[in-house]
Amino acid sequence: MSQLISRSDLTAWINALLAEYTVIAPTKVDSLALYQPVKRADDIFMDFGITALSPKEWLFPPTETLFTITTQDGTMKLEAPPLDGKNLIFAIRPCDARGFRLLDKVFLAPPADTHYAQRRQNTTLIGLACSKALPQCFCTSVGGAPNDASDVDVLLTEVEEGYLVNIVTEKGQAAVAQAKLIEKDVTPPSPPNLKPVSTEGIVEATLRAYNDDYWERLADRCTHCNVCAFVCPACYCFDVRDHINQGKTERLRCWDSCQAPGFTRVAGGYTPRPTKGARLRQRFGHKLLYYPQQYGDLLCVGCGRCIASCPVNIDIREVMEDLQKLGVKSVSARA
Amino acid sequence: MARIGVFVCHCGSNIAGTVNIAQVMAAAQTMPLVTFVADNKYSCSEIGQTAIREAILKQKLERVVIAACSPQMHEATFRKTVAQAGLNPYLLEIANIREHCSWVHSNDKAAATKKAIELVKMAVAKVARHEALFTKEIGLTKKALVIGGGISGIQAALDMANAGYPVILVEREPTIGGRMAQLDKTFPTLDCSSCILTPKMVEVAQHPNITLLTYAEVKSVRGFVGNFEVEILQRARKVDASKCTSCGICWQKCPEKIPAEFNLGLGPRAAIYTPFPQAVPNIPSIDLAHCRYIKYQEFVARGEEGKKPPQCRICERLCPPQAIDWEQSDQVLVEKVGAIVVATGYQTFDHTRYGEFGAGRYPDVITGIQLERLLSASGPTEGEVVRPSDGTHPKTVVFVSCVGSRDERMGRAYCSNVCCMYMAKQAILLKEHDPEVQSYIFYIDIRAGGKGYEEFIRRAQEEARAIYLRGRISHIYQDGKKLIVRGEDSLLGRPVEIAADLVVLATGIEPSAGAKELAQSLNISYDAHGFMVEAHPKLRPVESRTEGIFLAGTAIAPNDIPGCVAQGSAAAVKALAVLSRPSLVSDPMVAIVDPLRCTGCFACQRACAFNAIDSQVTRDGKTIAVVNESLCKGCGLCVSACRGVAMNLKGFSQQQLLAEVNALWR
Amino acid sequence: MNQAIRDKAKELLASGAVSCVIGYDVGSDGINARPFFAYTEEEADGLAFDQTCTHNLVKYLIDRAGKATAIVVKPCDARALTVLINEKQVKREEVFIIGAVCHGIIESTWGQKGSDLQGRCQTCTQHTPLVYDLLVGEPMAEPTPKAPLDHRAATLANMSVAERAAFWAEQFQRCLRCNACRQVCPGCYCAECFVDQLDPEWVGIRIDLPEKWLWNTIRAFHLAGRCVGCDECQRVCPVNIPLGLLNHKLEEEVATLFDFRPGVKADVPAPLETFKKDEKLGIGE
Amino acid sequence: MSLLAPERPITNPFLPYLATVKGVTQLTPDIKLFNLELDDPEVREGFDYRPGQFAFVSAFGVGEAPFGLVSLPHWKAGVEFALRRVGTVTRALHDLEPGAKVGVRGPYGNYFPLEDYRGKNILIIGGGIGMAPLRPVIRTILERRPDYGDLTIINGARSPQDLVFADEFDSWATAPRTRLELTVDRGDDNWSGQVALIPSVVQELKPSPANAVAILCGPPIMIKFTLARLKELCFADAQIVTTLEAKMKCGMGRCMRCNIGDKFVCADGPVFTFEQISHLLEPF
Amino acid sequence: MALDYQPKIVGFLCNWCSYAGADMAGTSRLTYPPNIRIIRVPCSGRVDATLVTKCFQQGADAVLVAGCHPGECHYSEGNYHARRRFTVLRELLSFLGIEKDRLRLEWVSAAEGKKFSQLVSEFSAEIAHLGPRKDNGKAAGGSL
Repeated sequence: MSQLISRSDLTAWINALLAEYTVIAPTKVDSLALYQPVKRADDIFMDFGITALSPKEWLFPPTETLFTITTQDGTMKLEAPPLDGKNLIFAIRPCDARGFRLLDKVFLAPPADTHYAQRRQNTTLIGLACSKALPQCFCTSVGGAPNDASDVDVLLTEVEEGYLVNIVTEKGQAAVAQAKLIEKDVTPPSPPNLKPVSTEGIVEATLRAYNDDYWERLADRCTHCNVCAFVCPACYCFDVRDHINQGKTERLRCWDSCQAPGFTRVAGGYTPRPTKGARLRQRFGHKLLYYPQQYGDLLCVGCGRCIASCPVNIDIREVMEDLQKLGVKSVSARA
Repeated sequence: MARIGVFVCHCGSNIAGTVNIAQVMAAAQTMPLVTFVADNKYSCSEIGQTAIREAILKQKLERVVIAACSPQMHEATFRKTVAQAGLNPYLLEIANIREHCSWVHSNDKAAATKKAIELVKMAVAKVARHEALFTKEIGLTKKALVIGGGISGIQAALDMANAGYPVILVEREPTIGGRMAQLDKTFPTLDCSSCILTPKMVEVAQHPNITLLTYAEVKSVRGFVGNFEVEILQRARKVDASKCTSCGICWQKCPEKIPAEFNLGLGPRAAIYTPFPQAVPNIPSIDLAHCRYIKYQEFVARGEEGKKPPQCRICERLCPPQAIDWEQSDQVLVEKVGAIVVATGYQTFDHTRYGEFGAGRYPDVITGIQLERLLSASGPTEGEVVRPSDGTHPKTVVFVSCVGSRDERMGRAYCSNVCCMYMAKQAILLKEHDPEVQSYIFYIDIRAGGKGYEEFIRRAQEEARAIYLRGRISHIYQDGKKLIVRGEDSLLGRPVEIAADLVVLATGIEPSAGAKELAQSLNISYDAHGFMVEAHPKLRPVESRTEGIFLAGTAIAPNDIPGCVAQGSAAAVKALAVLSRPSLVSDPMVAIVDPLRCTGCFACQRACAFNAIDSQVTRDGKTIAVVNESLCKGCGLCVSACRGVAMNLKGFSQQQLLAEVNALWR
Repeated sequence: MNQAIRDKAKELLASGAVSCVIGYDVGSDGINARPFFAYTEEEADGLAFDQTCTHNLVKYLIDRAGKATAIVVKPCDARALTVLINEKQVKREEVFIIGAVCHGIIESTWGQKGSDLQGRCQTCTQHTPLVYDLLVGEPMAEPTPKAPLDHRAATLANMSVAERAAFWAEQFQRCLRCNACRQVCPGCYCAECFVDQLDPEWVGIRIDLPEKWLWNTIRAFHLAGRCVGCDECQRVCPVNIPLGLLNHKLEEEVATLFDFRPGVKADVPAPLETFKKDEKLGIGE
Repeated sequence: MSLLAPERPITNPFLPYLATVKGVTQLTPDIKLFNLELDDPEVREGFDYRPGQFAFVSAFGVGEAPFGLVSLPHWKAGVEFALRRVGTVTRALHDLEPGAKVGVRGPYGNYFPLEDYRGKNILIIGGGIGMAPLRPVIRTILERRPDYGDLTIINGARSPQDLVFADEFDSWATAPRTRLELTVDRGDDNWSGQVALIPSVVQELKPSPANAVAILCGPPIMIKFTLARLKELCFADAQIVTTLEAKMKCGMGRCMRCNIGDKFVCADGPVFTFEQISHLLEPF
Repeated sequence: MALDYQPKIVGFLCNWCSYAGADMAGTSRLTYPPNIRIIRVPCSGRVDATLVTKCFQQGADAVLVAGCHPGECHYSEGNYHARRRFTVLRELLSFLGIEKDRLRLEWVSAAEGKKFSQLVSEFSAEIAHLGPRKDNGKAAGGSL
């Protein structure tokens, strides 16, 4: 027996959730699907393949005030802003949810990042299993699955009668408290088939390729547009700087990209990663080597956003394939 | 690097009467990096300056803001003040709380105080980003160039030469003397023009400090004050000046006769000629466009069929010292000078543009300058005034004023300044030449503002019995031997018609041909008519906006002889003030390139009006911009042109201006 | 066409006339073209040109300064190349230009083939590049200019100021400040973009509307009189901000005010690098 | 999910300790030594660190940047940093006067394993501001002089005025079994010492690799050529230690700026032997 | 429109003409509203678009750029460049939702103290009439 919610009950449930949570759900903005806070269940756009951006911004916002700096009567005070309120990300794809698992390892490792940790704690993830695969999808090759429930609090799977509701965690249990669920014997649809990509030995292959000219060749066409980093659910490069405006001074953490030319430039002008190739190596090195060495997993969830949005078609699947071949034979035609 | 001191000036009650000084001081105390705040009754007074100096030393101030009157008043004063206390004079910023605040907001003291606080805040933010700047000493060439050998240029050249400085005088024509040499007498004294001019011309020629280059033109000027490099084109005379004795055989025997420019076509000259007998230098030149031998050579060079023109070469054969030199060619001379006086003079308006005056069809409609030549004893008629058409003596002469002056139709809104006076002079001279002559002078207004000028007009009316008619001429046409002049007497409000023997058009003054092009190569500005623009019409009337280049005479605007001479002397003094300095001091507020940011797109170079951007190749082979600090005037146009903020302007840097903007909101 | 490009590329590489040919090959979706750098004759066989070759490749030439390079350009790209040559970022003598006659580029996304021409191509008046060393494809008659450059501009022009402000606030709000627009823009080649500069710090670090607004405004301004309308910025924007609209608006302004089209003539200053004394522009009068 | 439910309130790892500028000493025309006192007495007492470690210093309103700690905690005389005025943060810090508030976040990173070097001959090579983080190394060795073998210090800078810690040179040079070699790229009228680049001084001096450790810090170009000279003298990569400088935004191995390959300067370093990193360093 | 609305205007004045013109207004005691904050620049051509746009971003209600009359630029050409630059910038800002009237380029000579005071008075009134900015680019309370 499975638990099921009908389409109309789903709407009612979401409207009930809105009283308790800030509900962040896919919406249609111009021609894009984006996760945005919604006011009504009707604002939600369910017919999305994948959103243009991952929902990572709701746990790791593009701009985060780490603390404000105020001076009163000659005394300086540093205060972090309160992060109250409960968030619920609705219809998060399993791959995007997996992105949070990868971010957790970074931001929750001691010393835990308070901002991320508080948001994480206050956020419930309602997953939505994928019923079809897009050409860029390859989650199954990097440890995920279209119907993977392991990183969400509740997983919804669309069926003819409505949505199967798989409650995974206590948080999920709390979220479905107000949902009208019915017990029914429904066979879950089989997940779509994805073309597998080999990741075998990729960590070693990437290490081997460290000083290979492969990176410069690959970088020939790379424009360092940073799009890959900004759409990625798992990228987390950031910058920290102060900002003064209207008398308010605050220390901010903002998204950044390792592809930006000045990313590593130190005061005085020296840049340790001066070439496009060195920066591209950093990107793939981080995903396929450094992060795995630090935390175990590949820093990729297989959502394929970087593949679809790369203006010059740098395809991480091709890169992995090339790296595996490197040392075996020269790979250059594709780079 | 911080420690900013703020000094708020009361300026008696000028500021303190409107702005609450105590509030401004209290606010300044809280501004970032401000470590000391004080007020002064009068900051510019010796007591005030001493207080500032003492505070700098005692408080170890590193930057100073003085909230007082406009920087245009006392920035220079206070720079000296802080320098005396050992600070770099450029680590000072003035907050203008008088002209821009207390004086204009005296009706709202609270708002004025608030504004004064913000102005101080902006100045504090700016001064925090000031950098110490240093002037540089630059050597100079102690030699002057005068362009134009008319009376203005002659005067300037002589004054500088007499002061002991070498001068190069460049004149386009084969002789110096300019327009004044064409005149018969000068108003209002009726001195003989050449009698007073010729000695000066000779003095130029003989002066040990003057290098005279006639038949020569300035082709290009590069460099900057103290260090100009000039290219001068010396046109070939085809006569060896070192051999020529000015005996005159050549021009007497030359078979080719052409209307003489100097006499405005009223008489002939030869193809080898000097413009007039007193020419300086008195070396003839061969007019290549008309010389028969040159034409022959060209014919042969073209290889055309047909009858060959005669070879001529009479001058060559007859020249006693064998001075004719066919091989002589144009030469480009390069000279270094420290200052330049531009005195390129004028030409007269082309009256043929006036259809109603016959558009040049009537030979007896002549210009004022043509009449000068007829009046001149050394002119084509040896001083006999005759009609060009039939050689008879005119009895009724009509003068028409403002031909090409004060006439917007012709694009000449300005007054040519001298016409009223020379018409009066010519009426007097005509009467002297022939008591039967009756002059009619059509005028719009009589402009006679000079010393003795009004009396001179009176003399024309009373002694020479010239009849002044106020009004414009509508039409001139030939009727038999007479020229019928139709106009209106606007005082009586009725039409006038005069049957004249001779009509004299008082053609207006316009800049010499080529003046615009010269101004462009000198990088000095000129107005819509081509007159050179003064650095300031009142206070810097003989300086161009380019340092080291000075102006004199009718190149600036129509002027009479005393005015031109005065300007020539004035320009000379200004030039001497440059030349007499041991060295020049550069303004440190110039542009500077950040070589790491420059991509070498050279938008700065395209924008720069002073050729101050050069290129240089960096160690890694990149071609980037570099500022020639000597040429840079500090306008900052290049800074705005630079998208990548590689270009900056010392003293008004992007950081400084941005700090001011941000201070308004931070 | 493909063969002509490949033959020339091989010839140039074989003779050593160039060390690299920058063109297009087929991307990982098997549908859409992507930029391709051929260094060997063998690699040159991968070169191809079709109606998915949307990328403006000329920016790659800046990195190849000092190295002789051949490049495949569409007519719009050729104009961008002229801009770069005028601005001394590329030396004409270092580039062999393979000009491709262009029938317009198809609007398509990765993994999907589109069918309609891109908006910019619908108003394009140039099928044949204005500058090339070798022309590939059959030259064809140039269509008459179709105004306006961007039909969206008229819609905006008809809005009230407040509506326009709201429109752009909504668009810019999505901006991630990823700078992709800049990275692909052939006109953006500053060593250190003003937005990245810490001193002076023009734009704060916040990824907030005021910063996004300033960034997008100044970037558009910096391209005024220089942008050839290749729309790469708009194509790569991950959140679909209609950046081309801003550029086309300024393109039209510059054409109207100064009678200037960027990249048409060599050796002319951009309109904001020069002036005419007597022009009447409706400001400061 | 234990990570999500911490037992005690976690403190914001980006929050610096407030500190007061106690002293500012101009070391060279563009380097100032800052002496800071941490405001909270408890924090001050507990702020422990070793030679080689670094901390972030905040100029509030501008930002923070990492700098090597150049003092030693047992001096109980405040926390010291030598800062060269080169970027926005250091410019703002240079503008500060005693009494001003700054932030200190740290200490971070590993340190020179001076315990392991006991009994060894130590060669210390510092160029310009690169000498700053080596000061606590030198001072530690001098404080425990009998524990170590010969100490050779090569300190170089662009010009005589650019040599940092000049007022300590006498005490270094006069210590037992210690040799101080000062060198500059360009001398001036008052300079009677060597005018040579550091690599040439090393070449000249020919230090023996036997039972030795070489510690170097300086600009990349100096490191590159000095390394080459040391290798010619048969120093093994494992015998050569350096402390690296990199742009950093966190100090916790997260911002992905300081890593060189898989080595994080902030977390795995800043002290490395060349054995650990030589395969990752292109500039060297 | 609230009468107490006080617009904030930033004025970039060239040192040679307009700044001196503003001084002249002061010397002549010609009053004008206290809304303008004057920044001295060497030339109107020095004022780059980024600075002006930055003013708007920071919350300026209007920006005045003033320089020498055409043909009278101390540096001969700077104001011509400014004329082109701000014509284009004004079009761009208008397209983005900032009224054209909020950016003015004016020629004020050193002698035109009266013109300057009238200009500021009129401009302030005009901007006060327009009311607060409607776009969201300005940082002042810029909505997120």
